[in-house]
This record gives sequence, structure tokens and C-alpha cells, in this order.
Amino acid sequence: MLSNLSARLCSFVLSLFLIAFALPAFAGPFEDAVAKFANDDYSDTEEAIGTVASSGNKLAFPIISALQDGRLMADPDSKKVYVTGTDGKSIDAATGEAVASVPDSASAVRLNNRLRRSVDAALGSLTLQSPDLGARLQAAQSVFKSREETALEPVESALAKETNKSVKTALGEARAAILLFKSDATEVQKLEAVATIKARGDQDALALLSDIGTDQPASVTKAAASAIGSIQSSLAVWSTVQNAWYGLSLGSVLLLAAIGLAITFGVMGVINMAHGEMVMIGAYTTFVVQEVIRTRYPALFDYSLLIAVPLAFLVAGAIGMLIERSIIRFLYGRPLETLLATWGLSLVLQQAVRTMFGPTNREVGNPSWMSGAFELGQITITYNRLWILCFTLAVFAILLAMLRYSAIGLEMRAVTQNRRMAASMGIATSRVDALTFGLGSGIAGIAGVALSQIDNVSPNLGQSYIIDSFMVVVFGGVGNLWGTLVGAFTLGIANKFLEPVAGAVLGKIAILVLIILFIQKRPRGLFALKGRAVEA
Amino acid sequence: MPTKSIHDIAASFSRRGVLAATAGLMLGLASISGAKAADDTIKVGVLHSLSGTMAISETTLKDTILFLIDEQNKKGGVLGKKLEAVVVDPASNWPLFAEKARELITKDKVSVVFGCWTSVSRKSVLPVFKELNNILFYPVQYEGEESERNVFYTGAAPNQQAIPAVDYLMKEEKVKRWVLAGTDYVYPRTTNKILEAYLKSKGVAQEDIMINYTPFGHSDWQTIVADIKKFGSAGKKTAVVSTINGDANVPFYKELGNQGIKAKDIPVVAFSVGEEELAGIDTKPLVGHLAAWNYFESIKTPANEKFIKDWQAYTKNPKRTTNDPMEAHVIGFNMWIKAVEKVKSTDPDKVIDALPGIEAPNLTGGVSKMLPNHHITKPVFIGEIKGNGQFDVVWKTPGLVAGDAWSKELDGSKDLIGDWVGKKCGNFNTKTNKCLGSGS
Amino acid sequence: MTPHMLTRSLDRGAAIFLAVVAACGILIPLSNLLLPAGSFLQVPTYLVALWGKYVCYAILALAIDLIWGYCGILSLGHGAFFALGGYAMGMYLMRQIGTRGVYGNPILPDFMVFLNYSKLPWTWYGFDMFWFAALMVLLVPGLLAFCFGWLAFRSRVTGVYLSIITQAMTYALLLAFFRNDFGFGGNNGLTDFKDILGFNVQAEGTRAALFALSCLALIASFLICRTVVSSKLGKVLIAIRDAESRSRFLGYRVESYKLFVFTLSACMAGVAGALYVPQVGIINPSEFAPGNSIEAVIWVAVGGRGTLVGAALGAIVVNYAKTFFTSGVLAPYWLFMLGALFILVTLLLPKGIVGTFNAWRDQSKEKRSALTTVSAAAEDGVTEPKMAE
Amino acid sequence: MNVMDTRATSAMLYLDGVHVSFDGFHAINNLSLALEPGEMRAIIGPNGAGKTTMMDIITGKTKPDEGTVLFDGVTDLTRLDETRIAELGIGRKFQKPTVFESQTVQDNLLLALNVDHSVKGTLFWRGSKAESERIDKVLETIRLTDARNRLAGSLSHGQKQWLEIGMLLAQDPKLLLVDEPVAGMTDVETHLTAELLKEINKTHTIMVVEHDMTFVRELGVKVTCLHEGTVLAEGTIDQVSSNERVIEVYLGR
Repeated sequence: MLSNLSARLCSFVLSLFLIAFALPAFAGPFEDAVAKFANDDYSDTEEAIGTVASSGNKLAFPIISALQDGRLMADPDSKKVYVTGTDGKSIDAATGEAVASVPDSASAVRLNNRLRRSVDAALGSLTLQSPDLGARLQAAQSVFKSREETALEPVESALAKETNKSVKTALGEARAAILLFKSDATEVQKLEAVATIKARGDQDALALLSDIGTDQPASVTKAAASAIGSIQSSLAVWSTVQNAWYGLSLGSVLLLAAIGLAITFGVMGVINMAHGEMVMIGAYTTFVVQEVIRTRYPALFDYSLLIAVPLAFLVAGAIGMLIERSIIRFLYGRPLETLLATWGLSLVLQQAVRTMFGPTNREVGNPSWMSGAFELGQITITYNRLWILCFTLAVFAILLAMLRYSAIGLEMRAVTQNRRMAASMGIATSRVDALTFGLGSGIAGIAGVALSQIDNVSPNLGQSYIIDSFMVVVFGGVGNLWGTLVGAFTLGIANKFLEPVAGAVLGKIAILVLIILFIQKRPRGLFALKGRAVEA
Repeated sequence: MPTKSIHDIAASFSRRGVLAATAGLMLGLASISGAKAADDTIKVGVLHSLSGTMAISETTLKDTILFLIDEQNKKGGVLGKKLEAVVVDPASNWPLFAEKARELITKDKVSVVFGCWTSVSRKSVLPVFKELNNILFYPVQYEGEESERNVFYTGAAPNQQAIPAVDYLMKEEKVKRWVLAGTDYVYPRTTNKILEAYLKSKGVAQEDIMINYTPFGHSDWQTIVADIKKFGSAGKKTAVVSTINGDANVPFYKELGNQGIKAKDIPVVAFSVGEEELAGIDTKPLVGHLAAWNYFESIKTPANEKFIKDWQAYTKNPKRTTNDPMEAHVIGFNMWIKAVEKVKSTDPDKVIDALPGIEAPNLTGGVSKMLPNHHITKPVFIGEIKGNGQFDVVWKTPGLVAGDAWSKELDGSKDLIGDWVGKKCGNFNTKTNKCLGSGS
Repeated sequence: MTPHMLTRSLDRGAAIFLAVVAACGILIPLSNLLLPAGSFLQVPTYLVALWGKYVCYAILALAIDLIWGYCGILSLGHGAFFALGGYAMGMYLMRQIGTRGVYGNPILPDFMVFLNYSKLPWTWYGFDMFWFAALMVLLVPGLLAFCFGWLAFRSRVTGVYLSIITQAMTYALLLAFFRNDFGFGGNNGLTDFKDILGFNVQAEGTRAALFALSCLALIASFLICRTVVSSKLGKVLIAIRDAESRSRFLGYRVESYKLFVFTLSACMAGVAGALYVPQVGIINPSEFAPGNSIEAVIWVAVGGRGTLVGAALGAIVVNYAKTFFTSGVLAPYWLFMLGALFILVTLLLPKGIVGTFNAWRDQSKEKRSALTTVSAAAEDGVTEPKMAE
Repeated sequence: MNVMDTRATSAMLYLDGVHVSFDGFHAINNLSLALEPGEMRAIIGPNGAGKTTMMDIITGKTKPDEGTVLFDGVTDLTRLDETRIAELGIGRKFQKPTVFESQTVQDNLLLALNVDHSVKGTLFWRGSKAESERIDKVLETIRLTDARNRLAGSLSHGQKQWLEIGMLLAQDPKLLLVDEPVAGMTDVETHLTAELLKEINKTHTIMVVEHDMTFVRELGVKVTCLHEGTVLAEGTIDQVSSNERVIEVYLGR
């Protein structure tokens, strides 16, 4: 603690001294380099990054990080470069002096991907000893990727001081990466490096090892080859796990889209072609919620989905009940005609949304907790897919519990099993019908909230899910929620294992053909009810 | 056995009903055919889908033409007459495109049609335009391999978009390994074929090219993105050339962003992703991915700034974006006006002959010219996606690139040219000196 | 078809329907060809092509009505048979282009040239001959329907399950035909036809002839349907529709009946598609879209299920509405109107236009006869007991 | 007769050790039953005793898990489907009257006639004098001559029951399975139905399932009482109705 403080103090004093010394001096290489940022030329910028980063100047870090964030402003006329702080205050990048304001003619220094990589590499070596753990880890990783030889020294000194285990590993890997490509590294060092990278075992490691070239000592080439082999075979195992995960994730999307249909179609027998439009309405509800939050309460953005879920349920549920009362209730007992009416309805709803919100996609943002991914072993699990899986299972569980244990659930089951009997026992069947249809639609609505996170929010949203949803419900067995669950995950996983073999299109065709054949084998789906009652 | 009763069920017939319905139908159809043609205006057909899957892209183009007509009428119209738009909705239905084209030309007697987006819609209306001899301005980048007398292609041909983009990646990003990902239809197929041939001519090995096709509206990109990631980890700099169509892009980019594929690791250059498509995504994770177009909204020229201002005023939407096919319509529309003014007639034959050689300023500071092959000259820009859904131009061609109707890279078409001025032929074989097939 | 079957199948209503179709089939082409363009009675070529399209749709609707109206098989994949027939015809038309394609290749259609095909795929063999293509128009949809039906009906897949798997079938075909590797032109499909049997497809005379031919096909399809439904087989079909297992217990092999009528219907749909393609000038995978098949079912519902005339009429009315609404000031709202039409017809006219008319007519007839008939005993149920001998 | 040698049993219908269960519920449990040619048998038993399931098994609608079902001593019915079994000559009347409601009474009978039932046969069918005479005769038997041109759907409940019996007659099977023929009938109708069945029995073997004990008594035939899918008692109506177990589970005290 104390040594850390004194080190910082020292460096502070030193930098004061440096600045004081630099001020009156003539334009040195550092100043020249900084001025190059104003040339608006990618090669010049690249050169400037290199020079600034290796200058050891105290301003290097603020300049480069400003460059990364688009806060480095350059005036092409005066060739002056400014750093705008995150607090809005600006300094002259060459001198570090505060300036009142950046001239209007100045614009942010532009980057392209090549420069972004240079910036990363430069920042990597500059932040290797940052007090922030995350920054150090990131720095080590960007050095691993850039494997700049100049970073070797900072990496080694950082490695000596580092106490955190994961940063230490990352630094070790970065060092190994540099050494592996350093022409004057010893054979022993290189072999050690290969071992370190092999231990990392991921695709980046594979990339690195495959790229070592031919000018390596034979032992290193051999070690690398065997490391590649072992990484590849472990990755092959992981890829099966990954396919399974993708299958689960696709299955959860299918289930989510189909679960509302399992109620309106499966339980009530309404062939609801407007089901997809209920999903779409849910997605648009999310859009409206986010729009309001963006303009009025930006701080709440991360909660937007939590707010949207109940709202989407209510909006879609209410529209569903309206539809039931105005159209569907006249068509009970004529299931095939519900198909026609709801098809018409879906056209109307699509066009209504198109008229209200325009035909183009609408932006629904991912809250921070839905963005990004984490690594589990060698597979990448994206947060949005993970949350959707959890969400789907939660919706399923709640729905199941509701149908089984609540009073309204009991009434719903009673009405769908024997309408006349239920009516004579004093259940208001028409109210139950409306509620059941509303429930199915409402669940479709909350599916829309989740799907808005991975798909387009456009008037065509519903169309792309309707056929899949019907397949899932029919495959699982009409009228059986568990069947829908098993059906969705079976189709999802089968699809994802077929896709790498057959390709996306053929895979999908194969699934459809399998469904057709499966229905021949079990004409009433996976979980069909048996016995006499069925055919009555 | 009395046979009459047998009919009772099956023979539920209505004689009068049939008669009345048929009569009504005849009357109704007669009323369509008897539409009156007003002489005091020049009619301009607008053939863009306003419903169905393509409405997402095409509605804007319909608005663009309405806007341009409005502007032109404010300037007094053309040849002393006002322009009048005739809007129909082919509803993303390809046979309906042909039907509506026929209706526009025969019934509404339009002088020119601006329309179509997908290649199949263009192919569907093509015979109609040839048969009825009218003019179609087609504003979308496409696979090439076509040069028809009645069609003017104001969008990019493959050499005006795909090849410069690949050149840029090779030069600036030092890309050695290529994923060509596209939706499975003709434009990506042809473009990828051209690119594959081009890359091989530049010394790229077969194993460094991965080609992947997905169905329309593909929404589950997990496997493919993972494959790209895997393909990109072979130690060579990798890039994705995306010809993924419209709707499928949003989930694709979302998956890319979420799986952490950054532009600086594996850049994606897209030919079908413009400002409109990005409007549906949070672009922050996508910063640095690329698109190749002949126009970007963010290009700062006086003409473009004025256009955007007027357009937003016309649509009463200060956030309304502009895009490349819109600019194509702007150029095409102005070319048509100039040609009409030149020959002082809207007669399609005269206008068709007058159009090659006509020049019209584009919105990016250059002057585009209609070529004898009915394609136009265009600048090519490579733009990087910015955090605000716009593009930052990182590279552009030094001058304007002439559109090739026939690709030099494909075996079938390398000797073909389109020349409607000298040879009067859309597919002239320069080797055999013959006009092939149906040309002329 | 024996003469007695024909006469049996005709009552006056059917005769009038046939007369109207025949009159249209003769008069419209004549008016188009003989009268001067622009005269009041001249039917412009544009309308001939448009009506030709409607007539093809009417044949498709008849095919659907035959299985849905009379046998209770709701196929949501009939567009697939229509499209397959269309593709068979389209392939013939493509082969007829010969060297007039843009690349001038005498054998390969244009799309194959630019996808670098070196030789014609085997699936295209024989399509340069009209008789072969015509055979395929019937055979391909028929065979698919036969195989599909054989599986499905034998396993007793019924009701909504059958509807959904027919939808899966057409959806799978849609995806397959979209694939360029499948060898049928991918998304662009087959287009830019030149001639049919040596006649230019775009010539007015050819169009008129195609129109007349479509009317003829409609008449033929109608007669076939009428013959089928008014034969004893028709009664068996209705019996199966109303009480499938009762029919089995009476000793009818339900799956054979369903298979027969499903295959017949698919062949009719194939013919409709084959006539459709030269008239609209393109065949493309979007014809396989499940939405198209659903829409075709809706035509039948609008016209009146189980009435045949109604099916044909429904196809024409709905498509006319579509043509009408997609132009002019109504264009932005046409989906509202089409959607509303479907909803209102199902709610207010559950029997469709013709069905409702028939019911109304029967009712008024019954009222009239009720006044004159004294004997109402049979209506009250039990008559005076009499011993069986 | 030599035929006798191949016959396993002289019975028209022979069930032995039949089991069937739905999702763990044993609907039929070791059921054995034999019906002699020309016999009429009444089957009684409480709801859920397995009466209808037994008929389903005989007519091929349900496949038994195990057991033998022989028709005419030679034919194993468990391997055949409904159509084939109907063709063999087993006719069935359903519990709920099932007629073709949207067709006329006459057409209902026409459909039931025991003639060529193939697709080709029906497509090229031409009515014959013999057929229409048969239909006239059946119509007379079931007293629906006046209603011949009415839609079956417009008949009263009792008339539908008769029509269905009439369809059985037209079908002319060797064995008739009649499920609750008098449910919902008036006393007069019930009586007439009993007479009708007795008349039919002169030429056909019949199995009747019925709850109405008066009706069963009127038939005056051998009675089998089923309970929980197995035979509880068999004998004359008096024997069975005095059986302790039968009284306990079915008739009530």
C-alpha cells in the first residue's frame, strides 16, 4: 500500500518535472508526432500512435485513450490537437495546457480498424500496470493479440509485480505470444511459450500457433503442431457442447414463440394465424417503452425490459380478449374457419402496425445485462440467449403452475375439457374463453419482448415465427404443454446438430421432412392423449 | 331409383347467382379498362411494394419518387406539363409486379416507371416492359449480367461495389482469409462467384475462402457466427464479405456483437446494409464494420445536405434517413427529366435513345453519366459503421467507376458487352462479333 | 367418362356456369383480337392476361373445393402442386428459349450459364418436348400428392394435423426451390419465356388462345369435379367428410378414397399452374409460400365451400378485389380491406357467397312448399307404429 | 364338412384372454366370450365396464395388447383394420347414433349396401333395380319410407337410431354389433326396436349392448354382464339379475 503510494507520488513528481522541462523546449519528436494526428491520414495517425505510445510522455495515455473514444480533436488548419476530457474540459495534446475551448474547425481524429488495433496495442502496454484490475486484464489480452515486441519489457515488469492470478495468467500468455514470434528468443523460451499457449487452449491460441511460420526451430514447430492437435481435439468436444447449447437456445426461442399458441391453439382449438402478430405487438410494446424511457428517463434503460414484460402482456392480452369477444367467439366448433378469420386478422394487424410505426425496422436496444457474452470452458455463451432461456423456462413454469393450481386455471381446464358440463356447474364459460385467449395472446406478447432482443422489430416479425410455432405445437401434441416444451427443444437441438452438417437451408428442410414423417408415425404428436375420449 | 335426389347435396347451385356475379364482374372489369387518360399531365409510374416483406425497403423509394415529382412540379414540371405519380402496390408478390407493370403502362399510360427492388421482381416485369416498350428505372445494386433496352440500371453493378470493397480490405486491412456469407439468391450467388474468381486471381487459396448461404429471413445465426469465428482463428487476418439480405442482417449483427466479434478482429463488409437497416440496431458494438455503397448519408457535400434537408422537410420527419437506392432514384429521375427535355417528348423510343450520354449530378459531388450499356458511372465509397447508425467514409475510389453490365470474371459473360448506342445490342459478344440471343 | 355420367352430373345451375365460362372463353379472345383497339367493347390484352390468371386461380380453387368441400381434407399446401405444375411448364418454356437467351447457350438456360453449370441437370431432361412437359405437369404434382397422401391417409393423419403437415410440405419445397443448388433458378425462378409450341408467348393471339384454353381447362375441371361429386363416389366422400369412422365400419377403404381425390385434385392444381405460368410470364419459389395456399383456401371459403361454382367464383372475386384495391388511392389500405373481407365472410357468410345464396333459396322454396304440403308427420319424428312384416 | 377341420371354434365370435389398457388403465382385463352363430346376446354392465371398448376391439378400431379375437372360427380380427373387418361381415351401430347427416335417408342406405366398395366401383356405379328394391324394403322395415328424401340430420333421435339399424340391415353382415339401440327412445319405440331386433335375429347373429333392463328382458336372450373389463356373470336375464355381484356393482340393491 505504502510502496504503491510512494511509487505514484514519485511518478507524479517526475511527470511534473518532465512537463516543466518540456514546456519551454522546442518541438520535439513527441510534439511532431502529436501534430501528425491533424493530418487526417491513416498512415500518419498510425505513425503518431507508435511514437506517442513509446515516448514515455505522461500525456501518452490520455491522448491514446482519447483517440480510442473519439475525444481527440484535431484542427486541420492550425495542426493543433486537443484532448477533450470526459468531464468536458480540454487540454492541448502537445503541451498538456488547459484550453478554454476547442475551435469549431477541429473534428475528432478518425480511426479505421487497423488503427484501432494499433490503439489497442498501444493502450495495452500503457495500462499493464493500471490500478484497475479490469484494465490490466484487458491490457494483457490486447498485448496477447498484438504481440508487439516492444511490449515485452513492460509485460515482464508487470508480470513481476502482478498479484492477481487471472491477470498473471493473461500476462504470462501475452509474454509467451511475444516470445514465440520474437526471432532472437531462445528455443527453451519458445518451447515454454508453446506450452503456455497450449494451456490456454482456445481458438485464439489455435490461431497463434497456426501462424508461427516456418522459420522456427524444428522442436518448436513440432511442439506447436502437437499443441494444435490437442487443442483441436478438445475444441471438437467443445463444439458438440456448443451445438447442444445452440440447440437449447434455439429451442427456447421456439418454445417462447409457440407457448402462447399452445394455449390458443392447443388448449382452445383456435387455429390462430394471428398468433405471430401478437408476438409482434409485444415487440412493438417494448419499442414504445424504450422510446419513452430514452426520451424521459434515460437512467431506467436497463430496466426497460422488466417494464415492458407486464405491459406487453397486458397490451397483447387485451387485444387478444378483444379479438376473442369480437371474432373468435362466433367461431367455436368451426376450427378451420378460425384459421381463415385469424389469417385476415393477421393481415389487418400487420398493416395497422405498418401504418402506425412505418414499414422499417425499429430499434430495440439491449440493456447492458443482455449484451455481451462470457466464456464457459471453450464455448461462448451470450447473455441475451441465456436470459431468454431462463425467461422461457420461467414463463413455462408460471403458466403450468397457474393452470394447475389457480382457480382460473381450473376453470380454463374445465371449460376446454367439457364446456357444457362446466357451464352447468356455474362457470361463466364466455368469460373463461376470453381470459384463456387473452392469456395465450398475452404470453405471445411477452415472447415478443424477448424476441425483440434477437430479431428485427418490423411488421413482418410475426410471420417468421408462425409456421415454426405451429410445427412445434403439432409435433409436441396438441393440448399438451409438456409436449410443446419437449417438441421445441427437440426441434431446436436437432436443427442445430443438422446445421453444421447440412447447412442452414437443407437442415431446415430436413427438419420439416422429419416432422412430416414423424406425424405419420404418431398422427397426434409426441404426447398424444390415448384412449376412447380422443376420437369422440 | 330416382336420380334427382342424388343431386340434392352436391348440386347446390345457383343459376341466378352465377349470372348476376358474372355480369357484375364484367361490368367491374370494363370499368377498369375504361380509365380515362388525362392529357394535361405526364404520368410517372411508381412500382414499389408497400406491403409484404419488401415494404420494409421499398416504401422509402416510393416516397422518394413522390418527393422528386413534387420538387420538379414546384419548378414547373417538364415540357410545360405537371408530373403525376401513379402509385400501385405490387405487395412483394412477383407475378403481381408483372400485372401491375402491365396495368401502369396499358391502363394508366405512364411515360416511365420507377420501381422494383429484388432481382426477381425486375425479371418478372422485364418481358412486360419489352413487350409494351416502356422505360424502367431500377435503383438497386444487383448482380449484373443484364442489359436491356427498356431498363436503366442506376444502382451499382458488382464492379461498382463488391470489387472495390475487397480491394480495400486487402490493401488497408491486409486480409488474407475470406468468408463470403450471403442469402441464397441470385445477387449473392453471382457476387460471390465474381469475388471468388477475383480473389483467386489475386492469389488467395481455395482453403482461405469460405462460402456460406442462408435462407431469407434467417434469424438464428449462432452456428454461422461461431463458424466464422472458428474460420477466423486460423492465424490469418480474416474478413467477412456479407451479401446477407435485408431482414436477416439485424439478427446477424446482433449475434456478431454479442459473441464479441469486433470489427478490429474480423471486419464485416456488407453490400446490402445501409442507413435504413442500421436504424433497427444499436450500432455501438458494430463500430468499425464496413459497408460499400455509392452514397452515404453522412457524405458532406452541399448537394447532399440540401437533399437531406428538403427530404426531411417533405416527409416531416427530421430523423428520416437517406440511403443509396434513394440516391440512385434521384440520379435516374434527373436523367430522365433531362432526356425528356432534350427530345421534347416523353415517347419511350425517343427517350431511350436520348438517355445514354445524359449526365446528372449525383449527391456526392460528382456527375454521373448514363452509359451505352444502360448502367451509370458512380463513385464507390467504403464506410465504417459509427455509433450513431451512420457511416464514416474511410476510403473512396479516385474517380467515378463505370458500371459493367457483364462481369469480366465470369466465364459466361467475359466477352459480352452491352451497347445500345452503337451495336443496338444488350449482349454483344466481342469475340464473335455477334449479338446474342434475344438482344435487340 | 361414359355419357350417362356426364348428363347425370349436369343440372341447370352447372349448365349456366359452364355456358358463362364458355362464352367468356370465346367472346373475350374474339373481342380482343377482332375489334379495333380502344373501341368500347374491345377487351384490352392487359385484361385478357389478367383474366387468364383469374381463371387459373379458379381451377386451383375447384381443386381445393373438391377435397375440402367434399372430403374434408383441408390442404394448406395446395399451392405446392400448383407451383410444381407451373415449374414443369416453365421448364418447357425455358428449353424453348434455345439460343435466344442472353448468353446464347443452345442447351443451358441463362441462370445455369452464370452459375457455371457445365451440363444440363438430369431433372431437366425431356423438357424440350411438349408432350413430356405436359405429362410432367400432371405426373409430378400427382406423384407427390400420391406419395404424401399414401403416407398421411394410411396413418390416419386428419384434421388440423394434416393441414399443418401439408403446410410443412409446401414450406419445405419453398426452401428447397429457393436454393440455387437445387437447379431450378433459385429465387429468380424461371422467366423471360419466348414461345410455346412455336407461338410467341407475348403475341396477342397466343394470349387469347391461352385464355381460351384456360377457360376450357376450367370447364373440363368443373365437369370432372361434378362427375366425381355426383357419382356414388361423391356420396362416399361426403360420408367420409361427415363421419369418417362410420364409413370405415361400412367397409369403405377411406384412405383409398382420400388418396384418389387428393391425387386428382393435385393434378388439377398442376394443370392450373401450367396454364398460369405462360400467362404471367414467371414462376418462382414464392408460389410455394404457405400464405399463398392459405389464401387459395380462403377463396373457396369466400365463394362457398362444397359448391364448386362458389369456389371458382370466390377465386375470381377475391383476386379481382386484390387487383382493384392494390391500385390508386386505396393502395395503402388494401390489406385492411382484404383482411376485413376474410373476417367478415367467415363471420357473416359462413357458407360463402354461393352457399348463403343457396340456403336462402332453399329456405324460400321450403316456405312455399310448406304452404302446399299438408303432410308434416314425417317432420315430427315418430309415426304411428306399424309392425314390420 | 371339411371346413370344420380348420376352425378353431364353432363360435361366430370368439374372444379369449383379451387385455387392453390406456395409459395404465385396464379397460379390458382377461375378457373371454363366445357367440354362437344365429345367437343374439345382450351385454350389460356399468359405465366403464369396457362394453364399447370391446366393440372397438372386435371392429378393429382398438388393437388389444394381448388375447385372441376370432371371427367365424378362422379369422384373427386383431390383425385387420376396420374396413377389412366390415368387409368380412361385421356391422356396427354406435352408441351415439352416427348417420351421414348431410345426406338423404335413402342415400344413407345406398352407401350401406353390401356392394362394391372400391373407388372404381363407386365412381362408375349405376343404380340397379335390385339395389333400389333392397333399399325400399329396408326403408319399410325401419318405417322411414316417407322420409326417404329427407336429410338424415333432420330426423328425430329415434329415427336416427332406426336408420342406423337400417344401414346395418342394408349392409347385411353376418354379425351385428348394436350399441345402446334404445337410448333416448320412448317406451313405444323401445318396444318396436326389440321387435325389430328379434326379427333381424332370425337371419343374423347379434350382440346388443344395453342399459335398459326392460328392453333386455323383452329380448329374452342370453345375457353377459361385464365389470371392469371382464365377464362378471353370464346366463338368462333372471340368472344374471339375481347374481349377488351383479346386483352389487350394477343393478343396485
